[in-house]
Amino acid sequence: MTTQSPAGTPASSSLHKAPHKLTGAIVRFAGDSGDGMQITGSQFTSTAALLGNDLATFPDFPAEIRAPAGTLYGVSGFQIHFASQDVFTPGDRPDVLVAMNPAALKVNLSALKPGGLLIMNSGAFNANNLKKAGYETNPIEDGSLGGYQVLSVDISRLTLLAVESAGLGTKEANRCKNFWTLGLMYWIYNRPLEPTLDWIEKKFGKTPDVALANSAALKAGHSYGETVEVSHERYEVGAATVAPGKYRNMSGNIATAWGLIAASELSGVPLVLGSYPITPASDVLHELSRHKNFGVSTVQAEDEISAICVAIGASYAGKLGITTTSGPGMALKTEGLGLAITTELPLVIVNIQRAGPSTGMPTKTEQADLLQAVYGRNGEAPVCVVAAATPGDCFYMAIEAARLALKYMTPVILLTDGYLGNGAEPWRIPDVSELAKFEVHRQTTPVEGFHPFMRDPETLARIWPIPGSPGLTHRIGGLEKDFDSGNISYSAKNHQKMSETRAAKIAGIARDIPDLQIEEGKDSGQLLVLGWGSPYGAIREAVRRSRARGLEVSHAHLRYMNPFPKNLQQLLSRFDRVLVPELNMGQLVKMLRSEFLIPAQSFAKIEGQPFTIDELEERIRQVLEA
Amino acid sequence: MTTQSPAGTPASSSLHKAPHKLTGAIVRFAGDSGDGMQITGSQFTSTAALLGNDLATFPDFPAEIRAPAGTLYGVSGFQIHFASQDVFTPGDRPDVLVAMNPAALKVNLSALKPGGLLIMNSGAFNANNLKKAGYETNPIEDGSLGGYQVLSVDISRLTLLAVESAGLGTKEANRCKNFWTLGLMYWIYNRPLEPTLDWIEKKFGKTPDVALANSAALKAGHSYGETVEVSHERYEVGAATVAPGKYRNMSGNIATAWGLIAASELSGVPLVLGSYPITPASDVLHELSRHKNFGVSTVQAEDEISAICVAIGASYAGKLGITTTSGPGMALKTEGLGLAITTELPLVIVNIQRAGPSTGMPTKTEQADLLQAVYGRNGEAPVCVVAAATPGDCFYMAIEAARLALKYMTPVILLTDGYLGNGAEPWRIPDVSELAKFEVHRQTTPVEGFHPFMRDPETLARIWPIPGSPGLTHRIGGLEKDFDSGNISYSAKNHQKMSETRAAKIAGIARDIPDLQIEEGKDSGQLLVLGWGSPYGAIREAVRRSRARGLEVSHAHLRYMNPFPKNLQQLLSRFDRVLVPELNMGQLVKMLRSEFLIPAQSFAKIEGQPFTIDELEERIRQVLEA
Amino acid sequence: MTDVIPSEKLTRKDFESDQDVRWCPGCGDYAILATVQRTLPELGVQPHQMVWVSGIGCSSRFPYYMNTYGFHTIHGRAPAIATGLKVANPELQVWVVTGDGDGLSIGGNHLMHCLRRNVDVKILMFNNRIYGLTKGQYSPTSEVGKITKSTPLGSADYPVDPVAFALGCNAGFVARSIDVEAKHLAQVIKRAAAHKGTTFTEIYQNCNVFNDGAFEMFRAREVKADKQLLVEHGKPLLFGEHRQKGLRLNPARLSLEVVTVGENGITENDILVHDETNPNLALLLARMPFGPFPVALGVLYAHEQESYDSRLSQQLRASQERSGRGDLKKLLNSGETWTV
Amino acid sequence: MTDVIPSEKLTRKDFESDQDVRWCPGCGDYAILATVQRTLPELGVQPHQMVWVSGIGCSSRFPYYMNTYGFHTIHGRAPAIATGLKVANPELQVWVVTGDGDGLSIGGNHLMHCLRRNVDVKILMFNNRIYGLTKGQYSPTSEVGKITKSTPLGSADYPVDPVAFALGCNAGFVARSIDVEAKHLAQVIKRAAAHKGTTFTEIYQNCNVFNDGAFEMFRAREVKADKQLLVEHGKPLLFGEHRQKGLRLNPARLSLEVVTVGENGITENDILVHDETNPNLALLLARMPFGPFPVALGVLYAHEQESYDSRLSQQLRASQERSGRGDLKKLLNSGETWTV
Ligand SMILES: Cc1ncc(C[n+]2csc(CCOP(=O)(O)OP(=O)(O)O)c2C)c(N)n1
Ligand SMILES: Cc1ncc(C[n+]2csc(CCOP(=O)(O)OP(=O)(O)O)c2C)c(N)n1
Ligand code: SF4
Ligand code: SF4
Ligand SMILES: [Mg+2]
Ligand SMILES: [Mg+2]
Repeated sequence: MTTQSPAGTPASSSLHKAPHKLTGAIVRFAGDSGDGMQITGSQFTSTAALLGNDLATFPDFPAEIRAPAGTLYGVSGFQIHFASQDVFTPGDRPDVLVAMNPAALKVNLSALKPGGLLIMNSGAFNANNLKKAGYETNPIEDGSLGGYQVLSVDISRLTLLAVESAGLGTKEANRCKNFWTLGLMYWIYNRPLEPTLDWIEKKFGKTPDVALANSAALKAGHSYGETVEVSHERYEVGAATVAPGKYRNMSGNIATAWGLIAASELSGVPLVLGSYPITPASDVLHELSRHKNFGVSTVQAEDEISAICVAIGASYAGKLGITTTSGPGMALKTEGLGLAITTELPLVIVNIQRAGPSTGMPTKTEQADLLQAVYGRNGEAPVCVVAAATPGDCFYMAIEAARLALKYMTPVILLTDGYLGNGAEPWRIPDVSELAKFEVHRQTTPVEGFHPFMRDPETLARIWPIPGSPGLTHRIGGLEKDFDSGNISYSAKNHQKMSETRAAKIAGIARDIPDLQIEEGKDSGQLLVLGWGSPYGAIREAVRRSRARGLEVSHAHLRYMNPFPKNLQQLLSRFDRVLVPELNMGQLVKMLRSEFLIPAQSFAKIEGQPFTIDELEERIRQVLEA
Repeated sequence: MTTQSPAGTPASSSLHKAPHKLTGAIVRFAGDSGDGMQITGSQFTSTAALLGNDLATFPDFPAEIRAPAGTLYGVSGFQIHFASQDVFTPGDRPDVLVAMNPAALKVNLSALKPGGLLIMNSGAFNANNLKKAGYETNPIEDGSLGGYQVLSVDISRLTLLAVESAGLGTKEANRCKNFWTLGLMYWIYNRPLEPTLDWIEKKFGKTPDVALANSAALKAGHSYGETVEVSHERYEVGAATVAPGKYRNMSGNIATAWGLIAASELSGVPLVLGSYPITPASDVLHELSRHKNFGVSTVQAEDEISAICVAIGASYAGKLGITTTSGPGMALKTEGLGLAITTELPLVIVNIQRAGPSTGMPTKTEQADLLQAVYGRNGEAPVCVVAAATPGDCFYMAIEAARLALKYMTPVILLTDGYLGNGAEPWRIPDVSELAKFEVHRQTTPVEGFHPFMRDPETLARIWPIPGSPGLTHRIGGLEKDFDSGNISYSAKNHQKMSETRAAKIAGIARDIPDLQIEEGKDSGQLLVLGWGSPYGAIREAVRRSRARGLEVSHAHLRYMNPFPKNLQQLLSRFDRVLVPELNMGQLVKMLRSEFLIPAQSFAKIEGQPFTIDELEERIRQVLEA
Repeated sequence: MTDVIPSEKLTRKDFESDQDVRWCPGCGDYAILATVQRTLPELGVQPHQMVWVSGIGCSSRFPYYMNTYGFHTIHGRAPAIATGLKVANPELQVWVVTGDGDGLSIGGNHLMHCLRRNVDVKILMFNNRIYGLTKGQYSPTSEVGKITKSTPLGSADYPVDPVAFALGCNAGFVARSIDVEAKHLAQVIKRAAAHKGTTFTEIYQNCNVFNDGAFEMFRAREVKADKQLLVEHGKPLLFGEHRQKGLRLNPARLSLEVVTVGENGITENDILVHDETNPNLALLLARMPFGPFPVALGVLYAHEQESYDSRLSQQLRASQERSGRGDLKKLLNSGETWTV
Repeated sequence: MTDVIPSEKLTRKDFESDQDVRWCPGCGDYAILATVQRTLPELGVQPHQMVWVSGIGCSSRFPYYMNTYGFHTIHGRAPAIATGLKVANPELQVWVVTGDGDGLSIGGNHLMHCLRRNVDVKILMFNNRIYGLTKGQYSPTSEVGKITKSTPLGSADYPVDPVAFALGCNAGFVARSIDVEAKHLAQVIKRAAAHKGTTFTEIYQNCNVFNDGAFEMFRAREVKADKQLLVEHGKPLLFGEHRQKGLRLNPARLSLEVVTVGENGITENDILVHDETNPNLALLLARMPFGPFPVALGVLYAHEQESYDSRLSQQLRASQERSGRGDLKKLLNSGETWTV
């Protein structure tokens, strides 16, 4: 991304008089955990959404719950990328950085674009805070910020003045400075205050003085822009032409929870969630717990082993068992998953991946659990694995996971990650009638020649006899079972047959899933960038830009990791080279190489951070030049 | 295997007058769990060993502890293959089958070679037992055994007569019939009674009447052969030319336990075992518990999670932590293993694989945990994996696992399986001085610029600071650590660096392990059969026979599964085709294909049973003809 | 082929599966199985309304022999799976069979949480003080110094008492019986079945192969009268050949003591009367050291409280009454939205 | 650079690591850390002879702040790792810091087995009745009906009392204190350090972010005199402003009751005297329902027995004395062999 304009991508090379038209801009708000940056960011987001911008956001919390004020590890950030054209990622480097204190500057400055706009709350740049942030001298004064457009304002003081009338204590009054800042940003990007003013009313209605103060701060920040105090350029980012429809902002974890609820509604099978809190998965548990009126039962289990066992018990009882977790929690589900596989019970395991190994970096994102999902159990234990590509996609892949689990009587692992789970995007609300219902056969009446491992000849799914039904009493368990009676069997030939049947059942799912489509570019050529999971947006944008540069590259994105879509091999064969970007050390690429014997190249990044579009574009160029 | 002789492989095509010389024979003893077949088998084995035969044995227990008498699932078997030439497996189909009751006949008859010798205890073929075994009519009388040489004797009655003098109760007296049978077998194979008589003295010295009875039964069975009552051929199997030295019979589980003890002696680092009982791994726990005078501490933990944690705690304290398990137990160690990997502590995890998935078939063998060992954890969690090829080899690979764990400060997974663990072979006792000592650096004195993740620049192993040492206090844990200080770090670049370092450390082990050797055949050619683990003997014999038939095939056997020996790729490249036989659904073959992009073919068998030589020979032929 | 039989017509046969029983000849498990199958018909619950859940162990083979719904799960996890089952369908009568290893060694945590949550499942723990299926290692209930394959020099652990443990976990129903005491065991099982909430029943079971005679000191015919204290709610805690011995509280030492009625002026009035609703008494009875004291058998503690599963279903009903049956369209369109 | 300082010269500083403490401002954990660091110098144990082991949770961050050996392990497993550590080197003084979630939810089983085995480790459980690190879900010690993110309609679980649980697991040392009661906590910690065998100490800790004021009903200045019963061995169980209230045993109901000395003829002689060696009393004290009763603080139970680790090392010594130091050559050549 190259730009002359400090605050975004110019709509045309030649700059007009203010407000400058921009096709898009990337803004990052950074401050202390206590500074309310997440609120500021989400308000800026709602307004952008209402103005019809396409956008993507990325919140970045500190690992600590409430880190001491002013410390580097206490810095909280929120980045938004909004534009009048398609947006696929929150963007690499911000055009504008708002730093509410020295620590926020220290942590984020390196990200800011050269020549970018830097807004600082000079009021917070006192000796104490500078020391906590490890600054010898005050960067506002020592000239070290030469490379940027600097706008340094004593936001603290101006906020206190602005809210005086509301008569809050200094502590509360001080809290309003994020709205002052938001007001200034609204002026710079020429946005209306009303949506936020309304929100403040709703939110703080019960405490009128706080509401008053926040509104006052917002307006003050805005008029600060107006007034002579600063003669700064203004920018305008027009509406994007996105598919018409009703939209909402959607985070991956909420989308996952809602997708599961939708699956329950579409199948008529009630959900039972067994889960144990863990970052970044807890929000799915929280969200599902709020919807008991959908017949959703949620059990906060004593640990992850119990959580998956609760889900397994529920599935045996005829409900849809769900369990959600991450990292170490997934490791603990290994044995239970094996039981669900051999007893062939429907189950959805959601793994919101985080940086490992072991406890790793709980608040950072990673895609390093793919091989574990596919291979990580004792014995031959085949399981279906699907993965979501964007926050909103979590909704659809959660439905898909449930559909396959119920149709094939098998556990299905849904892989998302911290970036998807916490990240959000504008999401077109589907018309419920668009969502296909799916048939589920719960056996509740006697069957001719019944035994618990009778199978559907086509799907190979075993029968699902529901406890409580007369005529269907039976026993299942973790020991190998006889193919023809379901009784315990140690027979050699039978074990071979059952192992092959379990494998064939999962492999057969390939017939039931969509072919892999090309997301960007032609369906053959010099290079296919094959991704999976959260890098979707970055890859797509990078491929777009590369194509704009005339490179012959395409993008396809896997949502079905096991089994693969049946056209995958054929699609791969149409490209000279295949590049596989993953936030791990190369896992999908291993599967592709062993399955298809093609020299797929890995672009592995394991920094706990998403790919930047720049580094992907760069790698695409290298591969094509090689 | 083709033979005219009912009782073994003739030494020459033309048969001589009795005793016939045979190059080898395969005998299977089968009876009720209560019939003492395991003792019979092991006595026959010791005698064969003393006579200098090369041999291999395979005990086959029922899954139930004490299944009701006479039932099919209560049948216990013991097969021995002894010869005057190299023996690599217990053999496919026995030349002689001893069936102590109808159930034993029912379960084992199909294995007996056409025309083989069938010895039955007619006394046990009563209505009740026939019914339990599911025989409508008595096979001894209904002529259904036409295809075999039948020797049906009322062993029960003859035993009672023989031991009368000892004055035991009928129940005890009856117990002696296995020695009567053994006596008869000794006569048939022309073997001395003394070794067994001595053993009886030692074993039953305390109960003279029992000792007397058993000896009487043994002699009676033998003289039964002598006497006119039967005019049956006798056979002789001469001594094999095996490497000179002192030998003992060695089972895989004992070998593993002793190997670990040896490693402790060679390194000077005491062992602490944390383990939880599980079939077929428990015997390693039992054996190690018997050798506390080697400074071995054993803790029977409350579960497998605790077991590995006990070992991890011990390793942190400066001892060598060990944990042993199988199947579901291995699944439960997943999270703990991740912690040991990220804290870089030395640890040996022994997985005596059994048939899965889940509980599976606990008493049956399988090799289906390889991909779990290599990939089965959350996050990028590289670990070293080694595998033993024969029961005796478990001793050396256990030492190797410990050596690498201590040298590289990493967990090492040693894979064996139920077939190796319970199976036994004659084992040349190494001269202790042959075993290389290995240096271990336990840091107990202050170090310049100390931090817990200081590394040896060559091995990348981190320092091992021992709690209790002044000047080395430090904290470690499961969160990502800073490369330069060992403190908690969420830095992006640092995570990449640490992930690469952990990977490079394990990859670097390749420099420290022997190149892969050819076991049989030339080091290039049309076909390489690349095996790992317990199929060693079967593959080697099958390749031998195929070569004898003039086929251009070689055998190599992997003992290092991760990292691979550094010459592997180059060795593979010297063969037109590669065939990989595994007791799973194709796991090593997946690793080879993705690593080297070669079209290695899989010969996968998942019956809970070892490969037969015949089926391997057959497959080799097919592959070469294809 | 349906198995609905008028309850009063249910017989033992209706609860017997077609699988042949595979325990060692002489195993105490046979006696328990027989008593259970004889007792269930009296509960008026159809076989198809019952689920038997177990972990892994000889004892955990139990469900295979019951002609009901059954789940032979994984080692130690039965209480967790039973919790999911019961939450998913509170109509089912859910039983858990576990062993001293399955329930107290690997499964101790799930047992604790099942008990404290008060999930309405009936737990039977077959305590043979050994690991049977894995051929004889000591268990958390084995006595100190136990010599087994894994402890040739004797175990160094102090055991835990299952009943004392269950009480420490706030169990609402705690009982004890013996494999061969068919009548007593049947009564206890009926009490457990009738109790709403988690019930924990320890059954001393003889493993005649790996721990034979573990309980003979009070299980044997000759000694049982003197060594077994059969507690009954509202009845004095008397035992012995002629019920001449009894338990008395020593208030000073805050402990129980064995006294003989008729000896130095002791009358029945001095004897403690069993109150199964008193947790403190239950604890004292549970922790009486055997030898000086007899072993307490029967329902030691019973206190009904609303069960976890019933509270959860109550929440589901309540939230539907409050906000109405969930409506997917409403959900998707809730909160801030905008139209393009 | 060695850190051996004459014990009498050890100061708080010697136990402070260079890492800055990252709990929320106002968290009760700060108070506990301060008290621990102030108390340790008095134990006469060098920092390098000490290991602090923890699981995962806010509380489990503790070891990072101690200038000793430390291991921040995985969730719930600290007692198991501490067991291996202590068995491997009994010379070390091993401490475990855990939370109500780490120790009683996921880690309940290891806690139980550590306690019953009586491994010589000192366990401190910071009980804030909430999951702090994961931002506020209810824990096994949260009251019924607790409204949290995961239980918007209130939790359906009955809590477990850590101390009652520990006693049910046969713990040999059980105590209770409060984060802000520095003097009391220091005494308890010293007692725990001196006790040979597993010690279990529950410390009520205020999570001012997710469960603020959870213990104010007895932790607050104004009420503490009336609501805290500070037990001391051999002293009568008195409490209240003027120590006028006390506990008496009601033998009939076999339970405790609160009485006032001086009222209807009650004298100090009627008041129970604390006997920390009496497990029955400990149980009654642990289970007193708060409200009608005060909360019992201090050493509720203490009974020394040989520890697991010392029994094991004893076995090692014994077997070497019996059969001599192991000889590899002998081992390999033992049993049946033959020469070719
Ligand atoms: C995860 C796991 N670990 C270990 C085992 C091996 N195992 C099976 S049963 C058992 C103990 C059984 O003891 P108990 O529960 O007392 O049952 P019993 O056989 O005595 O009736 C063990 C350790 C297993 N099956 N799974
Ligand atoms: C295996 C695993 N599951 C879940 C988590 C997430 N987690 C971290 S701490 C915690 C609970 C902490 O509660 P508590 O032990 O009471 O400590 P506190 O934060 O309240 O001090 C959980 C669920 C984890 N780190 N590992
Ligand atoms: S081993 Fe013991 S418990 Fe198991 S079946 Fe045999 S006798 Fe019963
Ligand atoms: S969340 Fe609670 S327990 Fe955790 S540090 Fe903050 S205040 Fe303390
Ligand atoms: Mg048992
Ligand atoms: Mg807590």
